[in-house]
Amino acid sequence: MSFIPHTEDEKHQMLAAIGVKQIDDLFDEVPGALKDPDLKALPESQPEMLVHRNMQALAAEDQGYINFIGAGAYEHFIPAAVWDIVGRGEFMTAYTPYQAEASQGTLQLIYEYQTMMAELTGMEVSNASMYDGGSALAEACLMAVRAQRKKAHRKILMPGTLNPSYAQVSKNMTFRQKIELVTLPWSSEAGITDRDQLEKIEGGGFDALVIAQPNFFGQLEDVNVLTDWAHSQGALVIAVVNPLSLALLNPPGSWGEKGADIVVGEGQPLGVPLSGGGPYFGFMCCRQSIVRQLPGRIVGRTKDLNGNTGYTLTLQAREQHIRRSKATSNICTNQGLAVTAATIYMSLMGAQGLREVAEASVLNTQRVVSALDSIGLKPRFQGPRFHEVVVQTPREATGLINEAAQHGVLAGLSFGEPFTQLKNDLLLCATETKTASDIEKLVQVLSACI
Amino acid sequence: MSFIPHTEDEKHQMLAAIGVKQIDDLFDEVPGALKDPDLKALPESQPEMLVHRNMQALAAEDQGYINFIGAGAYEHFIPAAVWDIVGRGEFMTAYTPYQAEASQGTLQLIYEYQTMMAELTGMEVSNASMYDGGSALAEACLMAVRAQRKKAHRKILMPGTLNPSYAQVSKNMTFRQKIELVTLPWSSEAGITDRDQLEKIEGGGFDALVIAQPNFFGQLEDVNVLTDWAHSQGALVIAVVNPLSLALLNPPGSWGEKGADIVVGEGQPLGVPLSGGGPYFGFMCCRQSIVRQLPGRIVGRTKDLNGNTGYTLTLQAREQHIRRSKATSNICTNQGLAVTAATIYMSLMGAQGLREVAEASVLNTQRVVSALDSIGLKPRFQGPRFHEVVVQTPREATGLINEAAQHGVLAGLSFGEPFTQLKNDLLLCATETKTASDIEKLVQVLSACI
Amino acid sequence: MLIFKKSKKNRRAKSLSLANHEVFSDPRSTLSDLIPAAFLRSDKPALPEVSELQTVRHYTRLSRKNFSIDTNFYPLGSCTMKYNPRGAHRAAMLPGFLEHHPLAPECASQGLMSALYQLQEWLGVVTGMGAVSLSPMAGAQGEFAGVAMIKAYHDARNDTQRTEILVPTAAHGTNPATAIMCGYQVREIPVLDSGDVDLAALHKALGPQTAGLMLTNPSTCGVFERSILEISAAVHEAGGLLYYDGANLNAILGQARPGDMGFDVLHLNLHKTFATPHGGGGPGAGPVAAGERLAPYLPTPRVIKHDDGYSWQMPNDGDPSIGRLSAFMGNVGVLLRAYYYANVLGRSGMKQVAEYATLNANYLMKRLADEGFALAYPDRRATHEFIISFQKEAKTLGVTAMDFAKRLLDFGFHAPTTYFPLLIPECWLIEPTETETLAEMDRFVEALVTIRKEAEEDAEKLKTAPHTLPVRRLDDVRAARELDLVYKEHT
Amino acid sequence: MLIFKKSKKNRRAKSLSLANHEVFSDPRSTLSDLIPAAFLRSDKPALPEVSELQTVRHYTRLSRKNFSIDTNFYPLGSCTMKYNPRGAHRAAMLPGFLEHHPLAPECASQGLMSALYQLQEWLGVVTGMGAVSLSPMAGAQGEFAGVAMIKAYHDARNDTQRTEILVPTAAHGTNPATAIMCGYQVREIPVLDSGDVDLAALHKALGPQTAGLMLTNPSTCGVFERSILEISAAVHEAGGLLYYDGANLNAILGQARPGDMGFDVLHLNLHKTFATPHGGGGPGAGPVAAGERLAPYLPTPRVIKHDDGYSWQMPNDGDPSIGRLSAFMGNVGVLLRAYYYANVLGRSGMKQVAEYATLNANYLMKRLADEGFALAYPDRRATHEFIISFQKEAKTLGVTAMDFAKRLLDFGFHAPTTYFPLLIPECWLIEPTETETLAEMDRFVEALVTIRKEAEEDAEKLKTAPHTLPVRRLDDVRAARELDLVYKEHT
Ligand SMILES: Cc1ncc(COP(=O)(O)O)c(C=O)c1O
Ligand SMILES: Cc1ncc(COP(=O)(O)O)c(C=O)c1O
Repeated sequence: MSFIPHTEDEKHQMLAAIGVKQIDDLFDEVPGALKDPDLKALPESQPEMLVHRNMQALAAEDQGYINFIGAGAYEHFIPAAVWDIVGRGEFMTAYTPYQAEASQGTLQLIYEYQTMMAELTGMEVSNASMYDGGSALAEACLMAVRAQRKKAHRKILMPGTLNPSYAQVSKNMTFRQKIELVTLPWSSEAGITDRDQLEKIEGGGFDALVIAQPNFFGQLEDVNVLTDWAHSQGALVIAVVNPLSLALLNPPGSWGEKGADIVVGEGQPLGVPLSGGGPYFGFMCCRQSIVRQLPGRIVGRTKDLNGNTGYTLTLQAREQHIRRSKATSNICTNQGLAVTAATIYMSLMGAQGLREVAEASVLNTQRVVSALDSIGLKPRFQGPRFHEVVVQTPREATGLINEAAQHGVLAGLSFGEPFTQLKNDLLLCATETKTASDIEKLVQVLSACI
Repeated sequence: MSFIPHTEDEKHQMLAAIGVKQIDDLFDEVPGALKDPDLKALPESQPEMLVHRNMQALAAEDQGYINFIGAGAYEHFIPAAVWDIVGRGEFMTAYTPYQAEASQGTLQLIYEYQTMMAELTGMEVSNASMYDGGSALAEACLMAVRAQRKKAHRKILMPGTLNPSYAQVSKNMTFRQKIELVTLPWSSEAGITDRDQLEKIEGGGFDALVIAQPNFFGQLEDVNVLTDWAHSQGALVIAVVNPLSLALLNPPGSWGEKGADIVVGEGQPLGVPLSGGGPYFGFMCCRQSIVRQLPGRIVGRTKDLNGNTGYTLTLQAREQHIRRSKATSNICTNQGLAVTAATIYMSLMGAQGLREVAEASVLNTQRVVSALDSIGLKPRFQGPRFHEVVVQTPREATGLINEAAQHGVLAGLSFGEPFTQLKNDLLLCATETKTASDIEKLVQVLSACI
Repeated sequence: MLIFKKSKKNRRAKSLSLANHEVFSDPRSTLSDLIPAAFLRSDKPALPEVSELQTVRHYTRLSRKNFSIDTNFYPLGSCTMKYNPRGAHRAAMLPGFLEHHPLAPECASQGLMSALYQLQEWLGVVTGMGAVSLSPMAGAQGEFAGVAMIKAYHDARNDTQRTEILVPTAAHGTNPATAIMCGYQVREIPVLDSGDVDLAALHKALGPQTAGLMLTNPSTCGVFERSILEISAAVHEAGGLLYYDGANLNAILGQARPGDMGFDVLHLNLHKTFATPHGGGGPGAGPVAAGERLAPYLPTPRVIKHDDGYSWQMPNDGDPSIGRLSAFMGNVGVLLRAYYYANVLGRSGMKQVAEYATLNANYLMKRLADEGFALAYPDRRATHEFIISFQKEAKTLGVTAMDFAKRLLDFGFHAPTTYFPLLIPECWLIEPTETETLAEMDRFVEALVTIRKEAEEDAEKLKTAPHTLPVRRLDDVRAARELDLVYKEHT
Repeated sequence: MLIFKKSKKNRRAKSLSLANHEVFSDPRSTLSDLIPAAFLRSDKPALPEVSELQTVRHYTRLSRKNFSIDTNFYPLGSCTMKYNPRGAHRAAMLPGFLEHHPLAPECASQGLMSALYQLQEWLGVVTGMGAVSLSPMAGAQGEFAGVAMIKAYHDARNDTQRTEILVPTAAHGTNPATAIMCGYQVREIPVLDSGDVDLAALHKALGPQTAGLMLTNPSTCGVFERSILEISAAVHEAGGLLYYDGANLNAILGQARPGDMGFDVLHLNLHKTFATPHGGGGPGAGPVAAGERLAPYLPTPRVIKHDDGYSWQMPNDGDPSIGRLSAFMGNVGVLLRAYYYANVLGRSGMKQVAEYATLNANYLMKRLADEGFALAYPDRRATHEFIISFQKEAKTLGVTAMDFAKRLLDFGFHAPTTYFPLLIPECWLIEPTETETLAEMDRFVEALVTIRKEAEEDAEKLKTAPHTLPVRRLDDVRAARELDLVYKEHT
């Protein structure tokens, strides 16, 4: 009866009104063979006090590390105002805004979010979110093939410098539709896509080129050249970007001559806590000309009966609840509350605030580079980078990381497939949250463990 | 400029509208000698990120102890819903509800609170709160003297078993009005007021008798006898109670033949966190016949222009902003937000929920008694008690407590003035939050330290 | 007013400024040393330039324009808008969870992983399935996982002729859309007037081309699929597999299990059945559970228990798993809320969820029927939800189900799901959930009776509703025709 | 609807039930063994019996009936309704602070005590005072402490003829009420038409019976007391001491210090100047600061710093301290918010508070004057607030300051303080605070202009306002006459 309000009296009153004796009678259409399943392995009911205490203990178990891992999820300071407002019942406990007139709060917020994301990425339109950065990229691949219509080759070029999880998700979500993802070679000196190898694949035959900026190593790709080359091949350009980086870096809408066509990425750096991996949100922006191929919810501004401005879900003919098997995607529930957080975060920070966070992260990561250099650990790649760096160590990285954790430091990520040649390397990230003494601690722990 | 929205442009626009050159010109009525004070010792401005991190460190420094201290402030479990709602901007950032029509949320809540407190205490009316339990008692003494009008003797009997801080506050807040507080003797065997000594003071000559239930030692006083005796002497009865205990114990309104006249106490146990000592709230209830002597805000139900129900501050002619030097008290700002928490807490818990918390606390304290008995530490007083107990130890208690703290246990409170005869004793409390293993830890630490 | 209209050039929340961050005072490196100008952006994105108070006030006020469970009865069919415990929110927002990096080494993740493992186990028990993966982020991604697993199973057996997924006509749109995303064709199976699937049509449709059937039970018609055992036998007979869309699990939680019905794989919508907040659109969590045959194909990552703790099962090239569907570990914060909920409910609480959700729906159905509203399936029990139709009112009074819905908003109730399932004209799908009181439902009935009287006396009042909300009826056609998706006037 | 009307016998939030608490399963002791029946209550108090959702929905909806800083411009004079930083709230609600027992031994309290000590020091600096006690819980308790200290000082010198406290006629009600509570008589000093205290009258009033003077500066008339140095010299000359009511400190924070003006003791309202939330009535915090003469009398507890940490200064019998005024350490949660605020602002931020509060008030005053509203002190600078009077409108149009105030609510603005100070007829005391924007103030002026036009054209509209709030104008007379303070129908 944990959250059930009924008193015994009310129950009887209701059963009488219905005309049955007991609740079980209401299940008389369920075949008897199915009834009374064995649920012994379920737990006993516990009051809030005990459950909270137990979860406190679990949370505490994993707490207290100084974190230098990035790799797609980034520790940033989140002003208190963000989640205080996100946690308001009116935002948190509303459903998807199907009844627009009773959902103007969420709808206007999403319209503002779409505007902010369009601004950040330099694109014309944005949807209301995808599940995460990885699945947004997969959807972008599907979208690019749709956008090429009759001309589609069902082939997409993926950079070898892409986050391998993103590559896996993209493959797992597209191959059944007979779409081929081709991995581009990268320069093992520069840690970026190898421009010289592009010639070999020239002559078209693919629908889109994916460009990750910064790439998985934290290095900056030559996005202008790549964009123009892809467009010259009749392909679309799908940008995968860290939205925070766009406070500093050239936005995809301005890459090369014509800019990227679709932009996706992980929205987590914009005010969403690490939270063990989610809920985050994927963002997805594109040119207006292909907006009808965009998956997910989209909010539009319109007028009400009195001619006043209001907001509503629009272009629903793209979506599964209207178009069913012809929809642009099967997505229904998205990551709305994380978008709420991101919108409030961007409003609080403004362009200048985001820029400072991005810049402090770049500089902090450079401090890590310099500090590790002093104990003989060198970056694997030169060239400009954002706020991550690949550092070479004399030891197999997985073991090193586990040992460092014993000393209270999460010393970055080790590389697995397809980067086995980097098995001694660490992928490190130092955001604006790291102090000089945090970095000192990292150096001290690593120098003890290597 | 931390929270100031002005841009430089706006500042200049405003200065021009006013007709001055610079902000400093607006201070031209301030004598020059006062200007530019030396503020070197103030800190430098810091961003939210750093201040939060520093305060996290301070909070963590004092964290992680298992607490067995009570003595007027009690650790209870507070359901998450309470402070989630209390923290809503509409409750938290409103002022005293002077504009009733724009404050119906706060006003109706206070009316509900007054009703709940009247129910709990068995009294007819309640105010909207005082600062805390101690100052509420002081105000009750002043009120009793006012209520006695011409007959007043300006003398109040205080039990010797009262929380000594309450006794101090009462004295400190009343003696300048020439009110005498007389301390009653208590039985050093029973730890309650010594009924046999009452005869000696018979014959009237005092305005009120204060009765603390449970008393400072956690013991239950013979409230019916005391109440009837006081009334027989023409005195009023001021009850000082733990509101949580009233889910179990006979409410002051039912003490003796006629019940207490004024009831005060510390509201903290009703959903307010320990928070180092505040903000808590004092509650104050009384008979309707003396409501015009009650200090503090009071909310009444009334009608609006359309005949609909609404709520408003009432009987304001008692208050300082109307009556100035003739007011019942100087109190203005009270402890509204803590009252908001208490109201939501009582609504969530209901009488049954409160009863369970109270009962679990009584039983848990008894577990402490039994467990300590097993290592030879005996309670000083027999007789029924609520959720606190005085335990005798072979060692000076202050040192014992400090040593126990080194082992992560806050092993109760030591006694100072006026209870120097109890200097080896501990005042211990185990609320519903304590588990068997917490109590085991207490026993283990104490047995190691004594 | 849009936040952009409150902007002023160079305004900002100064207390968030990092201009004095120690890192900026290190003379050894500046941004321009590290990143050449060619990579940098030349303009400043036109984000809002507002103070902290402006942001707080703007979004606080915006929030007040929403209906929500915390403020309104919200009987949105198929969405299970029950109370979202505040305790779950607090527990999931504990700093130790919030600060947890998803790629932290396992040795620094045992607390979190033990909660997730426990949840996996419990979801397996309550669905009657052997194995669970928590990673899908919502129902639709769970569906994708499940159908992909079915495909992987057939493919592994080289049974490649199976190109068709069957779905009932009443199915939720995500079902056919998912089948297509997995490379299947969709064949629709009609639903009888009784609300049950047309068994004859099903038998006819089944064949060697059948990869599987997707079914919701109770169905989206708000009735229990009585022939479920026959259906599953027939599909299995034909070599197909059965997918259970768990959106309606609230109706049978602890009472009957999809695994026992013969389903091979399913998803749960934890944001429905396990009371995690829907957040104005999301996030959700759509764990998939599978029986023996499909368990090896479950998506990763999953938590595995060893003697000495927990570890992540990660996708490997040789594995039969369909691999990962998102970059990390799923919507962990949502999963933690569900874990909290499962702990508070326990076995007995879960059973009661279905009992009282069903009691409420049947009571409300009876009351509305007594008041003369037309039930779609008058001879059937309601499950946790039921359908009424305004076809009569639409014909005789010219007011549609949508008009009724919009007017209902004026009474402070969120409207039920309208026009779904599509096969019932002018319908409402009504789901009160178990956390609403008798009194609230009685008030709902009263409101509907009042509105119908209004419809009879002054139909315009409904057609132009709502009247008391922040906006009047919105022009959806205009929204789609004169696309305005991004505010531009401020740049 | 009252929460009690939503009650149903035996309903409750079951997830909070402790019925299975381990302690109840211990057969060795039951309640009846421990507490005889005579001590127990026989009835059950009629608290609400509602579900968790009912509580959450009820109070969430109630909250929405309030105006607040987070939702509305709230220019309530003398109350400094500026933005209350959410960061301060989060920091003060850190578990380590919330779980801290006030009587924890000092060795387990050093973190908290270091914050409090720091705050004591900073408040001393910014007020120009030597010593600070944080314990008073609001302004009025600070006043009590201060006047009690004055009394203690005179008493200690056996200067017992001093029986009078002087307060200006414009003073806040707490000033005279406090003096009485401390056993003094009150003598009022008139205020000149210029807004300054009548120096001649003051001189006349001063004498050997003078214990002290209580003064607010800037005064409650919204102007700076220009003769403050003469005043303090005169009072000191007469052997009296000066109390500074810090309610208006926001106007001069970091610009001028009460200590330098000659005040001997003061309180700060941290819930005003230091931006801690006012909570619909409280809590506040009213630290007292004292100069050399009065420092020994400060109330306890205070934090003292030693070489090896912090300790509490507790009241002892022999001490000159006026002792404790509450059972514990003051409103620590409020103090922590103020500590946060002081840290974020720093020296420069504190100075800017006064600068921009003053800029906003003078701008708004100028705009209103230009629009033809009557200023109480047209020849004076506004401080952080200023007064306008509707005397003209009341005479010519029959609409009072209260009517204007109620109508203003319909425009989404909280009304300024009305009818205070009492000596200015039909007045508003307007305090915009430094955290409001130019645009917000311009909208406020626009609204007032519109309302005055309404007053000219249709006075009834004002007299029956508000029109758009949850209730219409409330009957205060009825409230006081037909006292209804407690709901009884439910029992
Ligand atoms: C029957 C049914 N199936 C599937 C879904 C899709 O679930 P989700 O929105 O979590 O992706 C829904 C959601 O409304 C549903 O009602
Ligand atoms: C001038 C003045 N003095 C004193 C006070 C009393 O302060 P508090 O309400 O904090 O007790 C106030 C509060 O409004 C005030 O404005």
